[in-house]
Amino acid sequence: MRLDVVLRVTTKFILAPLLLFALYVQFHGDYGPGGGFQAGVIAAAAIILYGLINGLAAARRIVPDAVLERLIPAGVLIYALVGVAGMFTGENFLGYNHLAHDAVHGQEWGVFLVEAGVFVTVFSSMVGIFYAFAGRRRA
Amino acid sequence: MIAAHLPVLVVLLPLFGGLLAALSRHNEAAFWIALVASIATLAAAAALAGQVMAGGPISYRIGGWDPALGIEYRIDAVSAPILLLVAAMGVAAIVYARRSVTVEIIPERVAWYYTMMLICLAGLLGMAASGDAFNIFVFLEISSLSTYTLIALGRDRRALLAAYQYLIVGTIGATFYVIGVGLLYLSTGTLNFGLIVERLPEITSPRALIAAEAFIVVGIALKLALFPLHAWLPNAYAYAPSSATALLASTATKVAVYLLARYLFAVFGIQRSVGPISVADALMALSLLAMFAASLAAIFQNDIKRLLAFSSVAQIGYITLGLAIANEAGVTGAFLHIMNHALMKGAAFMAIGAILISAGSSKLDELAGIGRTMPVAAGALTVAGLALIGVPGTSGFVSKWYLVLGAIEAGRLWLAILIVASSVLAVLYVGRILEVIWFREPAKRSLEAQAVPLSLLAPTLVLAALTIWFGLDAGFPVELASSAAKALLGVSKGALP
Amino acid sequence: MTDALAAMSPAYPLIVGSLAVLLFRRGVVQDALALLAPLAALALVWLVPEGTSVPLQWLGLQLHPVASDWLARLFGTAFALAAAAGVLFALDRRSTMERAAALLYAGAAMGVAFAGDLATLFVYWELMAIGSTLVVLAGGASQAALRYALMHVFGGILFFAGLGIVAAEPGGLALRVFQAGSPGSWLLLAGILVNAGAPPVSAWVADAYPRASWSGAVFLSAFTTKAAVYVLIRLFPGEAVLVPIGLFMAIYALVYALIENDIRRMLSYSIVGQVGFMLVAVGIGSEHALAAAAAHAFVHILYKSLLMMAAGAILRATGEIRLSALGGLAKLMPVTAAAMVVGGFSLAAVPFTAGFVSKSAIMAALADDHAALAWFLLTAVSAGSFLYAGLRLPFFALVNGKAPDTVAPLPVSMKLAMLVMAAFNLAIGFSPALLARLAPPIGAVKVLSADHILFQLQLIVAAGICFGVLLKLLAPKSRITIDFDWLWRELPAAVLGRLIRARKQLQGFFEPVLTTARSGIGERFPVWAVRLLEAGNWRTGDIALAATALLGLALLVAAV
Amino acid sequence: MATPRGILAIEPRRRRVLAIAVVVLLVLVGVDFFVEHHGAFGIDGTPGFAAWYGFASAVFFVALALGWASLAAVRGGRRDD
Repeated sequence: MRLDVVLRVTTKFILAPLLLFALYVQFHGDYGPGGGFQAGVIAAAAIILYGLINGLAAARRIVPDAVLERLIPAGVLIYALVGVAGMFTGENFLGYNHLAHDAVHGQEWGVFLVEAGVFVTVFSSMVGIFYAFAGRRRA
Repeated sequence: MIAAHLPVLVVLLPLFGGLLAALSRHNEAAFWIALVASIATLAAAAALAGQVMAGGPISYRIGGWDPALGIEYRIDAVSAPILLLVAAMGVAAIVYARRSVTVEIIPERVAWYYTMMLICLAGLLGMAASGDAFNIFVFLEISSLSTYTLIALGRDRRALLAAYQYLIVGTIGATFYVIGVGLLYLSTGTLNFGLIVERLPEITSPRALIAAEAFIVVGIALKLALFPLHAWLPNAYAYAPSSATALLASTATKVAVYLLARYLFAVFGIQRSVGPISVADALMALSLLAMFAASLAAIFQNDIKRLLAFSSVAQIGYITLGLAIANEAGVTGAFLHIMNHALMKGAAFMAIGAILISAGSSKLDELAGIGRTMPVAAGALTVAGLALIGVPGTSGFVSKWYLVLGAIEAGRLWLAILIVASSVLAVLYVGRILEVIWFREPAKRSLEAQAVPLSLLAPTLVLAALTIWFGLDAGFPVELASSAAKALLGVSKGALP
Repeated sequence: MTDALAAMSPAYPLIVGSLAVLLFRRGVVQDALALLAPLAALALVWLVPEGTSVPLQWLGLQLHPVASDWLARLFGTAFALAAAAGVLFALDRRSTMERAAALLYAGAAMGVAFAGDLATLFVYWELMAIGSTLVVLAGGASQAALRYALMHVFGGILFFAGLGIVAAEPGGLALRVFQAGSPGSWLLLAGILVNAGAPPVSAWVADAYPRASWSGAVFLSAFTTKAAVYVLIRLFPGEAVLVPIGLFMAIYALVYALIENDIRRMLSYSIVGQVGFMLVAVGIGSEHALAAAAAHAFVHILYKSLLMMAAGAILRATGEIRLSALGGLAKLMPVTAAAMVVGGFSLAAVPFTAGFVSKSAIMAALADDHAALAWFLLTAVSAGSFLYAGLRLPFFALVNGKAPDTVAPLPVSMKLAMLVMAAFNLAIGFSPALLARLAPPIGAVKVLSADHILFQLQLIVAAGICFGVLLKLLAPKSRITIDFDWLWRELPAAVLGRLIRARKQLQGFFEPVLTTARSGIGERFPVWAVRLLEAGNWRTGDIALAATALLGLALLVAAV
Repeated sequence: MATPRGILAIEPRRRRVLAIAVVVLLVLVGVDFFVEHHGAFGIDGTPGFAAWYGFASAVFFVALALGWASLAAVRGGRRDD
């Protein structure tokens, strides 16, 4: 499909807004529908689309397997570390009240960081699944 | 600061260990991370057990949220021994894994293997630590998913099939469980164990509750391989990598049994009649079936790993029988057997794993006379086998002693006789192994078997030694088990201690 | 200090020694440990104060791991000496497994001697079975080891069943005197008698012991049967049924020993016979008789170890143990020959050997009790014993026949062990007071009196004349004589063969019926039977179906 | 002089040893008459009892053993040796 001009050009136009939209969904998750999970899927969709058009190898150049396999646990690690951070501020695990100057801001920060972790893991998992399926040779 | 957070640390430590091991992507590093994490987990579990024995139940609120809204972790006399057991077996399995994975796992996947072991540990520990029905489901899934991966990493091609079957069956079990939890939430409006128990008396129509019980019990029964829902287990254990088998056989089903005990004793009430029969009677019937049918099946196995797997199904029957007897001695026996069986079956699977690695087979007819060339591994297998029979001087005797005591105290002499009778079947299947490995002229494979490294045998020997030790000096496990039994049978019936 | 000692069973050094042996490589350290363990045990036998140790709580049972009195000390001394001499004798044998097993075996026997309650006794009893099986196994005869193990498992089950029943009696687990009357005590007695080599299972001794290695048989000859005698003295003194059993064993063993060709097999039969003497004395049950039985057990351990050592030395040096293939060894192996003669004479109760002292004690006890039948029979057996142990064995092995050109030289340790044991036999023979100190109640018998010595000399010389006349008839022949082990070695095969033949005949008859049945309903059931047995090969759908069915059943039942 | 056959075919050296043994036994029996006996059953206290009883029982047991050996002999080896 690499030779299909229409697809290639359109894709170039779509990719950037797609990633931007992912960030919007990510950051707007506090106020409207959205959050790390949805944002991760959208961002992954961008990479997957790129891979579909330009081939798996091209996608792998952007997000190599080694990075991917580190990103999956890294996201969970962010989530868990934020929880542990609560413990260091004198709260229980996953307690965010003391992360900022007051409880409301603390919760906001906590959830924001946690969502970032979710984003990373969901994104990398989705791309990973795509790689796994696309990488399969016919037996 | 650490002491206060122990209930959650015991789950977080293996979780972080798993994440770091995955991040490292380096086999050697992953092992050391896994080792450190599992030892730290064991320390945390031991500290928790100490705190609980000294000061009673510990409650921990995740994020500081009230149990009505958030998740509560609750460690009490029932869960503390389970945490200790799982953490200890985790250390043993990981030490054992160091050498066994070099033979059994493709090198690129070794780091993943450690990750999955740790995640599985985290899931199992979470199931025991959490006091929230839905949170338990999450951990159930975490442990199950990692278990499927662990089994599928086995080199035998049949491992994939076994993992796939377990995946489907496990998912059915988890689905049943979560449906049951949903119904429970519907009737009580909460997911917290303590609150559920508090609100149970207010419920006027128990229909939904009975359905919840059916779903939850059958769901858990699938996970703990209660006869006749055990069929996924033999292949899963037989084809998984040795260290995974040792870990799963000694922890996964045990945690499920713990969960069953929790629900039956604290939430639903085990003596309650459902229609014409009581829950306890139904459980007892299935347990007896498991003890006899699975032992019988074990007698006809040729692969020692499968033989031991069938024996596990039978031994789980003993444990659930102890729960079904439902008096203090019986439940003590059940909890004792949870711990003792974990030790002996861990030792047995590790020993046969060592033999499999060295001689290249776990088939009974190919291992004739292996005792001559691998006396240490065969010795550990013998000790574990004797404990499976329940020979005096091994831990298996102590737990069966309490089970028989419980049966007699319940006024059911026939049950005591059946327990002893089923041991005779164990004599047969263990006797087959012993006869072949010690008394036959060495077969070709046996003669070619090479010495196995000490790090492979060390955990095996430790577990075998503990099996003997707890058979001679049963004070410590009996104390743990009897306080668990007292807590379950509880001061206030039907309420969590 | 004394408290700490009171809780130290003399079994511990031996068991610890057994484990320690496993930890060290073959070498000086291991040798030293193996020799030290029985000596430490011997010291403990005498250091542990008399009386019962503080009870230990286990599973709600009151256990007394250590209880010491003169009887325990007597057996403990014998066991420790046998273990020490055995290790010394076997110093040269390259088998760590046998050494560790032998020490474990000796430790278990020691534990039996010092057990203060039935449960402790049983644990050591089973440990003894394990240790001895491993010793047999170390000889390489795995089939014989398996038969031996099964026999002891059988005895252990009988013992355990009896233990379970008597534990419910008022006496609980306390060591006490039983009357063979209730099922519990019968089972207990049967379990002990299996280990004592009583009929109808007496053949296990001669089946297993001769198949051990040249050193293993020395250990085996010392412990199991004597521990059984000890337990009988403790639990069943004066049990009348023991007298006929003991007499039977004495005669049975004599008959087989007279015609046996394999030296160690002959000695194994002789063990059964001598245990028969002890059983008769236990059955008589007077204080004097019990002490005589104990003393005889002690002495028996001394001379039977010595004989087994001599036999082992011959086997090691010539690679041959059949009398018919041996001869003329006296000149080539003087120490071994001397050991064999001293041991054989001691067995045959020639005056001025240890055997004379203890056998006189037994006969005196029988006479005191006016047990005429037992006395006359055992006197006759004594004369017969001299035939095989004092004459036939040394004559055909050491004197008669063509000597081999060369024999492998024996290490000093083996000779030393034989000399030490021979010295013990002679020392007690010349000074019966030594034995009376161990078993005080036999002190009253004046052993070395003129009429006693004269009596025994006449008996021996008369038997010797008989041997001289009938020499040709007693010449060793290679043959196999049917024994009790036919019951478990041939009978099952014969019965099975018969059954298989019968089944084939029946098959011809029933075949048409069966085919019809199989094509009909028979098809379905086996499928399910196989499925239950081969659960691992269920289809996933079947498991799901089973789960759903169970769920449905639960819901249905609940809804009713 | 006809050579004796069968079991009585005694070579000279054995004959000499036997003769010595018989003499020793006779001496012992003789001495037995001058020793105080403590027989418990009557007959066992009589002088020379041990001599004839010992000989008789030795012969008896040899006969018993050989008889049993010819009766219970097993042909061939054992099934599982």
